[in-house]
Amino acid sequence: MSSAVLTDSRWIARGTDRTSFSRFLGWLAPWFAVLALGVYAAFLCLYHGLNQTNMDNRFAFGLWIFLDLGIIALGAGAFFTGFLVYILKRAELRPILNTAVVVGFICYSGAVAILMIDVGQPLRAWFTFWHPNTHSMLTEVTFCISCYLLVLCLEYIPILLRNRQLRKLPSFLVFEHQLHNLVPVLAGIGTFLSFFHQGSLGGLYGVLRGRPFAFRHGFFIWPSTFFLFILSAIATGPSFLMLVTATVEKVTGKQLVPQDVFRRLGFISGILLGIYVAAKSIDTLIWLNFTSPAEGFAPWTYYIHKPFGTPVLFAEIVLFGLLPAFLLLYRKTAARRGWLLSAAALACIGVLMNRFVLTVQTLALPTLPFDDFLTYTPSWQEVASFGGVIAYGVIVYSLSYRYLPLFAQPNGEQ
Amino acid sequence: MSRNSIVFGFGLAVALFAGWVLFPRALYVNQHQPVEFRHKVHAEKSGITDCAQCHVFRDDGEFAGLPSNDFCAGCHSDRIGTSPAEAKLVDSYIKPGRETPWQVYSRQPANVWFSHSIHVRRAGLTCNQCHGNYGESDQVRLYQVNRISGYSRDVWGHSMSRLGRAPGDGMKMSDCEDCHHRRGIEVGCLGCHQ
Amino acid sequence: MSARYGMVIDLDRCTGCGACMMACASENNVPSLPQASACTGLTPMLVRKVSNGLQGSERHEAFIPILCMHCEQDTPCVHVCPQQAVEVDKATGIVMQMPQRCLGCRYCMTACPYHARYFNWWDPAWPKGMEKSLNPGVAPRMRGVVEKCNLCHARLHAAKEKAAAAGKREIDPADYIPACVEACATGAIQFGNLADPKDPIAQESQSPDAFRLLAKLGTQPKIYYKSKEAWVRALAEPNSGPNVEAKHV
Amino acid sequence: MKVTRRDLFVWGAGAAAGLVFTPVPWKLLDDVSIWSQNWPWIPQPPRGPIDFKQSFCALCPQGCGLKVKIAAGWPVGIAGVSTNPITRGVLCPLAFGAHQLNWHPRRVRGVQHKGVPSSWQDAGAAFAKACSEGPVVVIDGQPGRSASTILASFAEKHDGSYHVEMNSETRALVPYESWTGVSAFALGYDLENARTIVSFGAPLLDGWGIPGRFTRLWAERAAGMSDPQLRLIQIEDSLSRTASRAWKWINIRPGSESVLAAGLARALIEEKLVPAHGPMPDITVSDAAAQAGTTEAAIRDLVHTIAERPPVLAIANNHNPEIAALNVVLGAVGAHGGVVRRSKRTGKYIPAEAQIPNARAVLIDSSVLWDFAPESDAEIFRFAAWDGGSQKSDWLLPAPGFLEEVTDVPTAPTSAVETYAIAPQLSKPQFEVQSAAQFLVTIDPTLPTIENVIHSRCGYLLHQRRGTVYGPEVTAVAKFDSAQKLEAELSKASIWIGDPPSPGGLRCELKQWPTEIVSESPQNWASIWNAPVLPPLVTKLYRESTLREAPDRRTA
Repeated sequence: MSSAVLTDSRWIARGTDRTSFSRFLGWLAPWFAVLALGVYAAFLCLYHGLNQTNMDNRFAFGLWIFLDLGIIALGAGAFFTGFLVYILKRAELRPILNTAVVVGFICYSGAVAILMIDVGQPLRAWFTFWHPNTHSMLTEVTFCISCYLLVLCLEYIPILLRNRQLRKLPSFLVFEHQLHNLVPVLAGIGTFLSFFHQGSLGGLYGVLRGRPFAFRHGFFIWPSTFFLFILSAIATGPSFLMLVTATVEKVTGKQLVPQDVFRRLGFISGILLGIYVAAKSIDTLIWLNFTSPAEGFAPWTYYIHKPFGTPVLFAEIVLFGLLPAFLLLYRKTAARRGWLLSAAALACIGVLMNRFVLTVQTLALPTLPFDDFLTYTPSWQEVASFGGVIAYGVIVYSLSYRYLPLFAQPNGEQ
Repeated sequence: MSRNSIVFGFGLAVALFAGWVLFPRALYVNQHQPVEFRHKVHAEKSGITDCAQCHVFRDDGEFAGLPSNDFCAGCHSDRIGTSPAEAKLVDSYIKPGRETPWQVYSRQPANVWFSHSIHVRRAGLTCNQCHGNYGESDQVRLYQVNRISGYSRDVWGHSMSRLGRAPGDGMKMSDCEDCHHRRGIEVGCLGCHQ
Repeated sequence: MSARYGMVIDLDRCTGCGACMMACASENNVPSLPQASACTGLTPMLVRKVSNGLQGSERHEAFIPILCMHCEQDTPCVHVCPQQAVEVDKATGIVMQMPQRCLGCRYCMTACPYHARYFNWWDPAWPKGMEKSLNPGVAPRMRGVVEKCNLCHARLHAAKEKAAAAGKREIDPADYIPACVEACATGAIQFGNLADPKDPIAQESQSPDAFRLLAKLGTQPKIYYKSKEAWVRALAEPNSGPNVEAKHV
Repeated sequence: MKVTRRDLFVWGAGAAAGLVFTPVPWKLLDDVSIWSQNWPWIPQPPRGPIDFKQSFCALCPQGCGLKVKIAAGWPVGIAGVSTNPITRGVLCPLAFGAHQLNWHPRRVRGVQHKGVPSSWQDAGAAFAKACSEGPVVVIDGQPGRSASTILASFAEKHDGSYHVEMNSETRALVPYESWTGVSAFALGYDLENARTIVSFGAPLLDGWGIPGRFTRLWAERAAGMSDPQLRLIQIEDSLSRTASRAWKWINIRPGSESVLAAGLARALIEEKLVPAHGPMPDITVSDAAAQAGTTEAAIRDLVHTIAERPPVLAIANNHNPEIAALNVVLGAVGAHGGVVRRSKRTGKYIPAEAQIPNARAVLIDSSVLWDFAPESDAEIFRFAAWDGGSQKSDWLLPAPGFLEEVTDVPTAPTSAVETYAIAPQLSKPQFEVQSAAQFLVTIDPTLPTIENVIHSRCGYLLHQRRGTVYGPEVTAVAKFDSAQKLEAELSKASIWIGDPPSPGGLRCELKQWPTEIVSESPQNWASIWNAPVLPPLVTKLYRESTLREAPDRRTA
């Protein structure tokens, strides 16, 4: 056992002190349990088919799609911070950069994993690359997400290689250095890809002419949701980074990044959130007054089915949009860590709520006049695999935090 | 030359050999036809010149494919030659009234709908444009079946790289599509699938 | 010349017997699985019961056969499919679903406002030996793919082959009649070529009693309905008609 | 030289790089997808030549004409025969899945004695023994077939009795038997000439009678018309399929059909809408209205609507003398567009549910509905193609399934004309099956075989020189020069149709208004779906959709 600790400690970066190996294991154990259950549930779904879920012919999308859209939105912090640091040269955000990459990597790999369970014939998923339908938003999503996941891996590797032991291998060090010089380029590519798939994830529902609740007009081939998704994602990405970092600081009881980084992130988040709320409001008004009526659907009918009343719409835009934007920008509240973080939390809830409404409420609402309002509760298999992804995230992050210099200044540059 | 590059090259070579030589042998199972049928002999001895003499069309335009045993029995109801192959046909299939379990080289899966009537009668394709000049072959070749997909080797074709194939070598969907594109014939998915 | 196959369904004639659903399932080798429910079953042709929402002697009921509407204009399911498993056939106007290409993402199902697409939640299965009763013209699907009405494509194949055997290019319309149309006891379902002005249904579809479901979506469905009863015609558009008792199918 | 760990890394890198340039990854990717498109456990249809043949459905007495798609010798699809003038290409929903019945898990696959597998020899021996010890009762569900002749003559020869189970359509005609002296099996409805039909809960559009007959008439003369040529007035306690499609639906209290019929008759007479001879019900219009849950005014109103468009025909859903009497008052019995006589037949059958006092054995033909259980402790020999479960039968004997035997198809109940057809066998039996008639012939070789009876019937038809044969072409019987030719033509699933009924061929005397109580009894199976074994595909209609109520299984 002692030897284990010994070896373990030899992997931890010098100068950083980390909790004892046994405590660390104690922290990981429950997460591994959740992950195991998730993996089992996923196996059931792959082996027996999707009859393991509670989805049906009319509720053909469920918890998983919400999960995908949600975590990919939250993961946007990764590309956006990269964009800010490398493209817009906001050096002060550097300390957050590694965390951003890891979080992004977790979110995207998790989403892709879930997608592979969600499709009925994963063995044929590659057809999308061989026989792509260029008109489909989903094609755009598939291409961008898989490419961007690659980018994230490439961004993650240098961090990985900066591990104390791995650095000992000279060739790795060289490789790491090469990759590192590549990172700005990767950031550029990542930004480009992300813009598109964040957008096309929004487009996914925006193009559904047959679902007037989701259908939106837009510019060129992209419905307005395309741009709203990009906005909301980059607006809440930084907030989520704040939350993650703050949580880690709480758990470990260390201050990891200078306070002004938080304030900076909050400011960016606030600005963008403000713009998003404005855009979203205009879009909603256009949709209520023109788009939906033109398709023969009186907008009020969307809100007669509880629990999806107008309060939901209000909450989504005002309570979890306008309010956090204000809190993040107002000098007095922005100066207070507590306010800052709760505002960030509100913003994240807001974006999740937006994704939920778009994915779930859209399917629950009737289209034919003799349809009824549907309800759906995910099966334990769906929930478990959902939990599995979250556990996976926590585990990967914990390991990275313990063994990689997430918050230390990357060396090899000043 | 550095040791590294030698070792690397060695690995490369091993992979290439395994992939191009060993893998195809491992992927396909060889099966013998139940009877050593010889097209050439039938063409010469009984003066059969047209494939459709044995591979007939039914009245409704449906293509019968391989002739059934009562068709063969037209001549081979009893032994008329000395070949062991004929003996086997007569004794173990025709006399007991069992259909000969031929393996069909160009068998397509159940989800494919192919009409010989449309291609032969209307479009005027000749048999060997798709089946090669198999009619002149002197003996039946081995039937190779893919262990994973269960398809006949003829579907992928005999060249593993699918490069420089003879006509009729390869019956994948892309082969049908190529021919259709060359002739500018548009058919949707369900034009050929069912 | 390219056809535009479609239907005109006279709802005043539909007695809701369900023969069309049976004939469809039999023709297309649709399994009937013990686990399947009204939410997870496969019913490419589905007859739904609607009413004018009133009770007692005031109550009126009608039946609406729902199948793929074969939308002509920006067909919702076609442009969403990531790998071209769905397409509108140029020659026939039939919206084709290709299960062997489908990866089962179900995006097309969320796109279809008519809920006319169905997912194979289970592998198909039949009692022992019953596979001998399956229709050779249609390949059974496998679990994890979407299927829907392909307008009895096997029958179109047969008609094509018959024409080719006779050396003809065009099929004889009498040779291509979908199973549901053939099965309808009252002749409520009429099938034909909407592009041919001489075709009876081309005229029927223009009658004042004719309507299409959710026409305002602008997808130009090729399945028309007709009824002399105003409350039935009111079912064409959402919340424009009387309060219709919801039937989740 | 020594192989270092580094060498292994490099070698692996080389191999990995090399593999990319071989077919391995790409071909595997392709083949695995192809595998997923052809999973070996997905059942596949039979491969083989396709053929279309014609026959008739013998699952119920209506005998609808079938066009059967056959692949590699197996029926794979069912459709109607539009050239059949009686069934007109229409089938009930059940028929479209009927070809799957032969593989139904509940198929009777072998002889069973008290649930234990046994053999035909034992069954034969047991039955022969029973015959020698006492009278045998033979019960038939579809009288008039050649098989029925064999069943009846066996019962007769072995001083047993021959009973017949009637479906609800025939029961509705029973009251006329005593008033006209004509068997219910010789009576029918002249629907084609009626202009107003008053249905007392009869599911006219939902499996009543020959599916292709009334539904077609209704579709052509009534559907969607505000002033239809054929007025269908449905008197029923709920909005049934028929009621929802009817020209008028009269919503009444459950079980008040007879009372309302009496009320209508009285109102008709009081309003002088019918000649005042004939019996007069005692009940007053207002009482009838009260009991039926409607008003006197409404009834008087209704009788005017009814009388507006003669000929008028009232149809009961079951044995109901008062509704029959209403027809008498309306003058519909023996009239154009009313209740007509289609054949000379006079004899009455003993109903299946009649008491069986001292029977030693009861033989139940497979045409009898499964849920029929004779009230007798005699030894029961039940022939059945499908095991409905739970019914007591000492011997369960596997009968031919759907299209598995040659049988002839007699006139359907309610038909206005006589018909005769022969249903060819289109499917080879998978098990050792025997019909009751075949079984009896093995017991008593002096009996004629089904083939013989069919021969003689064709001979009789030819001898009569009446009627016409409808097949690919239409030929008068007189045109046939031999019984063989006629039989050959009929064996191609053509149908013989007798001459249309001559009006006034039926005299009816009714002294006073009947007061007999209505007997409740099972319905015909097409309409209420209570057959113990249905084609699996019907789950589409009640479980995979909400179109129908799940069939109520009498048998668990």
